[in-house]
Amino acid sequence: MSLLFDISLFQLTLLMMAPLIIACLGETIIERSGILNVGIEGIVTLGSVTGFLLTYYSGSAIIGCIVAALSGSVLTLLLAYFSITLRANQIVIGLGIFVLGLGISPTIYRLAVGVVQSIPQVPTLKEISIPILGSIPFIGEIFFAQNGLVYMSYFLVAAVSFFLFKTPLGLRLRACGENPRAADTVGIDVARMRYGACAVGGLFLGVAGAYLPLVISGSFTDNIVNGRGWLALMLVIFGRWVPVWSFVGALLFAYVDAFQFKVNALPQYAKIIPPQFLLMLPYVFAMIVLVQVARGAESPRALTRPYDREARD
Amino acid sequence: MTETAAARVEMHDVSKSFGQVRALDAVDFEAAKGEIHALLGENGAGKTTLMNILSGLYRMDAGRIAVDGREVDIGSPQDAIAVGVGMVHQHVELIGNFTALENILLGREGARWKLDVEARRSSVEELAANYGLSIPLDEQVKTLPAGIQQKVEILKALYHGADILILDEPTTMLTPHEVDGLFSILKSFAKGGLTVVFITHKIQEVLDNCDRITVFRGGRKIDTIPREEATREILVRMMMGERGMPPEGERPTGPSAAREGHPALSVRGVRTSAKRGVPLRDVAFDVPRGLIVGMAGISGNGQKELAEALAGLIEVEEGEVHIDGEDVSSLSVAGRIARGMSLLPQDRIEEGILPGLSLAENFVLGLHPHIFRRRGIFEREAVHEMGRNAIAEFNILARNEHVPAAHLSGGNIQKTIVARSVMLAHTTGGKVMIANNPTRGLDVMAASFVHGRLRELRAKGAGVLLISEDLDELCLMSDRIVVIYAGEILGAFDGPKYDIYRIGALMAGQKQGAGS
Amino acid sequence: LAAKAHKFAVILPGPIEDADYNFRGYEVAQDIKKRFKIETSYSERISPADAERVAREYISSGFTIIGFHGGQYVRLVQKLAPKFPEVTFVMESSGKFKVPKNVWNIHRHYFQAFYPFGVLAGLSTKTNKVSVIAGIPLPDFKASINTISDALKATNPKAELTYAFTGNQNDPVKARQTADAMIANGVDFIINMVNLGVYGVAEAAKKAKRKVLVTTFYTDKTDKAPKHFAGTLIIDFRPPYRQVMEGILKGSPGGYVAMNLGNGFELGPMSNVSAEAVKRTKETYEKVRNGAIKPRLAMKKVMLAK
Amino acid sequence: MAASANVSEKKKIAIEFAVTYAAAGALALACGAVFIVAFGGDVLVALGTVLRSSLGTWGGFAQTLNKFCPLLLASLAVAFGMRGGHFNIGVDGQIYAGAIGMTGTAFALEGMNLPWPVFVPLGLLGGILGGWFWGFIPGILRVRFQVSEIFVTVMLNFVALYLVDYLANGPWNDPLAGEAISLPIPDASVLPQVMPRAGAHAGFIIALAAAVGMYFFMTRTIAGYEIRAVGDNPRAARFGGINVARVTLIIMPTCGALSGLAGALEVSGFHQSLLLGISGAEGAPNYGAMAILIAVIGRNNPLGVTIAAAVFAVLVSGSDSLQRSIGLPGAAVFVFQAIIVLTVVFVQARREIRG
Ligand SMILES: Nc1ncnc2c1ncn2[C@@H]1O[C@H](COP(=O)(O)OP(=O)(O)OP(=O)(O)O)[C@@H](O)[C@H]1O
Ligand SMILES: Nc1ncnc2c1ncn2[C@@H]1O[C@H](COP(=O)(O)OP(=O)(O)OP(=O)(O)O)[C@@H](O)[C@H]1O
Ligand SMILES: [Mg+2]
Ligand SMILES: [Mg+2]
Repeated sequence: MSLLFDISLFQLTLLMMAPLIIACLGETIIERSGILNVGIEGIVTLGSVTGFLLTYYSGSAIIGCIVAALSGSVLTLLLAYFSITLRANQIVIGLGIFVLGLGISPTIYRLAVGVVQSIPQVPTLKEISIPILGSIPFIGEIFFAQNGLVYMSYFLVAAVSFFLFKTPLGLRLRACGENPRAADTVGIDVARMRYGACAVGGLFLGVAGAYLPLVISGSFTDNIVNGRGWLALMLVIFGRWVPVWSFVGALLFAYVDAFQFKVNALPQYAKIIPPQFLLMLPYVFAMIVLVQVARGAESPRALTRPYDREARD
Repeated sequence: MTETAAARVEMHDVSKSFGQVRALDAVDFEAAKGEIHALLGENGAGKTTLMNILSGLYRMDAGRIAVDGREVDIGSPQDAIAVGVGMVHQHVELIGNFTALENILLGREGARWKLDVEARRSSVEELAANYGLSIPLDEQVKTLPAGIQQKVEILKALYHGADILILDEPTTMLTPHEVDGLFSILKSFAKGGLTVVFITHKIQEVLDNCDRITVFRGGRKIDTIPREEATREILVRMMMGERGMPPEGERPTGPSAAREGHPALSVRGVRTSAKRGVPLRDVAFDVPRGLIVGMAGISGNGQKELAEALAGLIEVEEGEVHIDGEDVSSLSVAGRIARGMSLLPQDRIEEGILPGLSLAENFVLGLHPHIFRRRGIFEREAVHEMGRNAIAEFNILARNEHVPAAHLSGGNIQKTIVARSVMLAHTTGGKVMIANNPTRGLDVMAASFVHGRLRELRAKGAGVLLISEDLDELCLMSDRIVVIYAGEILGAFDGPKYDIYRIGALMAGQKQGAGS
Repeated sequence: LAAKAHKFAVILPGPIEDADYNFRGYEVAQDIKKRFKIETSYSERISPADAERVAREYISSGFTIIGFHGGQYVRLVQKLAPKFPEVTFVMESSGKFKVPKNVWNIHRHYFQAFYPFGVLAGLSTKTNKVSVIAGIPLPDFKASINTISDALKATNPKAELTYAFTGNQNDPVKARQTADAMIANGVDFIINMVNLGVYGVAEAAKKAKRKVLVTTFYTDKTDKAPKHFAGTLIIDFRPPYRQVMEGILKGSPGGYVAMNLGNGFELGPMSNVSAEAVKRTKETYEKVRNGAIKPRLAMKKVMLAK
Repeated sequence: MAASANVSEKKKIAIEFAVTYAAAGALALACGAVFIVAFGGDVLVALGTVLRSSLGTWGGFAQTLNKFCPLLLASLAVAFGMRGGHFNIGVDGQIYAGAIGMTGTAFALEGMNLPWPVFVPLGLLGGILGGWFWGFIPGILRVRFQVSEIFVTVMLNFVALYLVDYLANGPWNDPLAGEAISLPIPDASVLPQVMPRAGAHAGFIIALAAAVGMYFFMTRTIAGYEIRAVGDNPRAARFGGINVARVTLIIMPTCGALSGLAGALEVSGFHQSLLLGISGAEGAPNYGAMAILIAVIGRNNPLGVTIAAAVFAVLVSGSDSLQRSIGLPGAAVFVFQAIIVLTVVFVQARREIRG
């Protein structure tokens, strides 16, 4: 039992869940407006380099996060310009942005830092124990003794859910993703909504990127995102475009991942199971869960379809 | 209504082209306060385009628009809403997975930060009650039948405070009873000082309800006349020009014309699951060879499910379907097609066409296992030739057989799927044709052409099941009419003469009027 | 110096700003340029799928010595060398074997070099739980884990060795997750075989409630976690490459260089451990270097000392 | 009459196409030039080396052909899927599965002394089957459980990667390399070279044959028609009597088989062993991503895809020479590639909006 339930396992789960869910929420906002952003991996990478460098130079993680958010937003707006104004194929553009982000991030780092024998480093964010809540045994240690960005991710799940389902603006945003012409005919400016969604969603992607150096490693390295952007994209599907379900998905995935690493580090299992099969576990598990729970999940109907008022579709 | 009445909306010299197609050519249009104004014209005449310009969806290439005498620049639906224009579109523009209430509130939610659907419910309900539009407000729109969806659209326009209300063919999905209801609503609007612009292909509706009529042909305005000066003949001549009236088809003869032998289609105690939509309950009837059997019913009473169950698209839980005496219940769609069944789907866009494939390739869908000489080979030349012939024969307005089907107008898409199912019937021996609302949205000429083709199939000995919500059409075409209500056959009537009121009563579910 | 004007190029799998493995390869190019006064070049981020093309490009632009920084190119070198007899190829491998005439084989003895860390760990662990973190289960890492376990058992029989593979040499996030899991299992000394993943390991050590020590390799990273780094295995590719260059200049188109303790592998500074531990580790290093201790070579499988 | 109208229309479309891409190419070059100047490089030197290193020497040309082979097959796999309404993001995983299939077959048959004309096709078949299976999984999950193939294919990419990691480091490892690389496959399972000195293997011929085959399959067979119909509007296809589930179970596995062939050819023709990094380096855009770009730019049409793949092969194999010619950092090369893709899309989209 202690293999499956122990405090450090759950703490690690939350630690790893946070960047996934933050990116996933950003992508959810963008996709709910009808834009598919497959450039997420590149955008998150850009966020992690700008977030790291600005934290390093300014000494303030808050400034780092803000700049990371802005840079994520800017790159997502480039995607928005191509997908909304130029009505280009969103998948091509997304992949173009992916390649751009993948290339530009290490280039920025190289220009800023150069080729050195010792790389720059920042102190990682401190855990903040929340008064009272943090002292609840077990639960408190798991949920309320984390770094600030983890708390922010809880808050963002609630905030994005509320925004999407309980505000007029959220209703309009979803309308744009389902049937932009219907939204247009009641006077909603579809392009503006979509640009807005990209701008805001991009902020999330940037912060998710900054999380990795600022919380996990204290430094930027080339391969720091390593597919986690794609995972966030998958979690959007997994959660059927509903933040709470994505949150559950992110928790599950991070839990299985943490569990897998734990087993990986135990000698009695290392002999029996090759590590690669343990490493596969979270992905296989996600597929099995999806088969069980998310059958026939429907994407926003207008996803990937550019809106042209005068065109017939 | 006289020319001197205050013009609420004026459009002058409006032109609009789509690529090569000149949809509107220096058109004038004018509607007064307090009138119901009908727009009439063939498919593709430009009616929808003009109204889309007025409602801000399309930008005109040239022209002027004035509302209440003041010139306005309508660049977006928002601008149109600002001057009071609201439009119910030809193809419903609703959000399928929102509830009806959310759809109605969208864009005018009445709050800035916190969405409170409940707070607005009463005002929507009140509005609905005022105009006799009963709608299940909490259902997801995509689960509602088309007729109800259209009502949601109307209520939405009303809720958004339109005082120039444009309705683009709103009655295609409504039952006669509902049409009457709609017009009484519209009349009360007009009395209250609103302007109603109304597009339709049904001349009788125009004559019964409108104050003035504007007729379009080929992107030009022909004339505007007051109702008193209009007759059916005059209007048709204005629409058709020198081409004259559509031919009057032969009338049905009644069941006596049925041919010998097994019925073409025999439906025996069919039941379907509620998971598949409206459940069918012990549906049983025959379509004899050489007859057209009409199926009357208000949309959403199981017609769609029945057609799909017969075609093998949804599972039959109990009961049997026989084609020409053979039990086909366990066969696939393709298997039934091979045995002579041909289905004309009800939703031309979702179920009918392959939008990105060429017109020619659209004609062979369903026929493709049967028409090629070499096994497995798709003979393109043969397909193209078939396409060219079909375009000519069925009078389809398209540049050539290579254009993607999506580029066709709605009416021409309808002709395309009619053409396909007729060709299919000819290819496979044509035992049964299931035609689900085959003339929806077609102009008089095109509709009469489709009717002709159905009669031709009958003459060749096929059994035709004609599903329609248009009772006039059914009476005109059917040798026998069966009535479906809530997934059940409530009665059958033999033609050629029908008692519309008894049929209407059954359609509304009142069993006491059951027929022969 | 040279009769013939040589040009040297090295092909690197990753980015040179990593301050780690690829940086070490980049250094080789800089060093040869300075020391032998010949033109040098490097290409970074060259995947195995692109290496052949890049090598051919160098050859056609007149480069006479092509180095391949990584064992993944071994077969490529053997395939290319016979086709270009006028060019010298330098490869880094894990064995001594027959190669074409114009190939220099730098045989890296990782398994020897890691042996002293077993001693350091055995003398420094308080919980008697020591772990190795590696990314991909490369044969060299398996062999090194084996020698570490021998050294550990010999030094501190009570200490237990565990190990884990994170799946990626350069992913600090996975490394952090693994290290966190190990620390939760009671480990307080981690021997690190991930490259850039090390930053994740160091952060895990910093966050641990107990004192956790970590080692690094390739470059000295002590300043990144001064309270947590116990020692560094400096791996410098310049000495073996210098040997190769000298050999070439002496006229041998091919040859063999053993890269081992004292030649490329070096024990870096140690910190946060007892003076006794430092002393014993240094002694062990000397013994391995001069052959008094011969660590066993077992690359196929991890077989920990009983 | 109509037929001749069609011919002239096709000509018009071809001209339009050519003009668009010429304009796009020009703009892309201009943007690329600005970028190069920003890094202090000489534009002419840079472009000269890009072309010379990809096309200007026999060795470069051969390597461009070698790159063209997997790019074309992978793009065909994506295009085939998109034609059938399936979005295959799993090309990388399928390439790996194909590489595993090839390598495994080669090792399994090693002792049998097969001559190469037998051995190579058997090996490639093994690869095709490996890829086929990797495509079958998302296909069957979509048919049986309506699970998004996008999701499943991405997950399977990770799984395949770890599988290669396992095999290349474990049972098949080449101990001399000390890396994640297998022992070499037997000589008789190595694909013949067409330009032995320059180093081009025969894979590109097979890839071109696959493109031609796909063209005929899609346009001249009933199965191809059914796939296009399902891809265009599955509901209407069902109404037309097409068995959509069966067609779906053809589509994804075929995508997999094409990618698998790419992986098999990479092993048999190029690497002669199984290794990590077959589908691109860590932190670099891999074949999967490039294949999607190529498929969409080539409009999922085998001819268009072939042209686009050729252009990409030149671009990819030429552009990393910018490191050497003007000292661009390795990562900046991706920026250069991205700029070119984005400018092409920009010009294309601008023309379509106006047109
Ligand atoms: N979005 C569009 N894109 C291209 N062409 C269009 C578009 N909308 C309309 N047209 C063109 O405008 C012409 C008029 O179409 P419109 O929809 O106004 O006809 P309509 O009078 O409403 O016909 P119907 O009675 O069938 O509804 C069409 O023949 C078509 O050529
Ligand atoms: N996206 C498009 N691209 C090019 N041409 C189009 C497009 N959409 C419509 N058209 C043209 O518009 C014409 C018909 O438009 P529209 O759909 O309004 O016709 P319609 O007859 O009004 O249909 P309906 O009977 O449904 O009212 C066709 O002739 C077609 O060529
Ligand atoms: Mg219309
Ligand atoms: Mg129309």
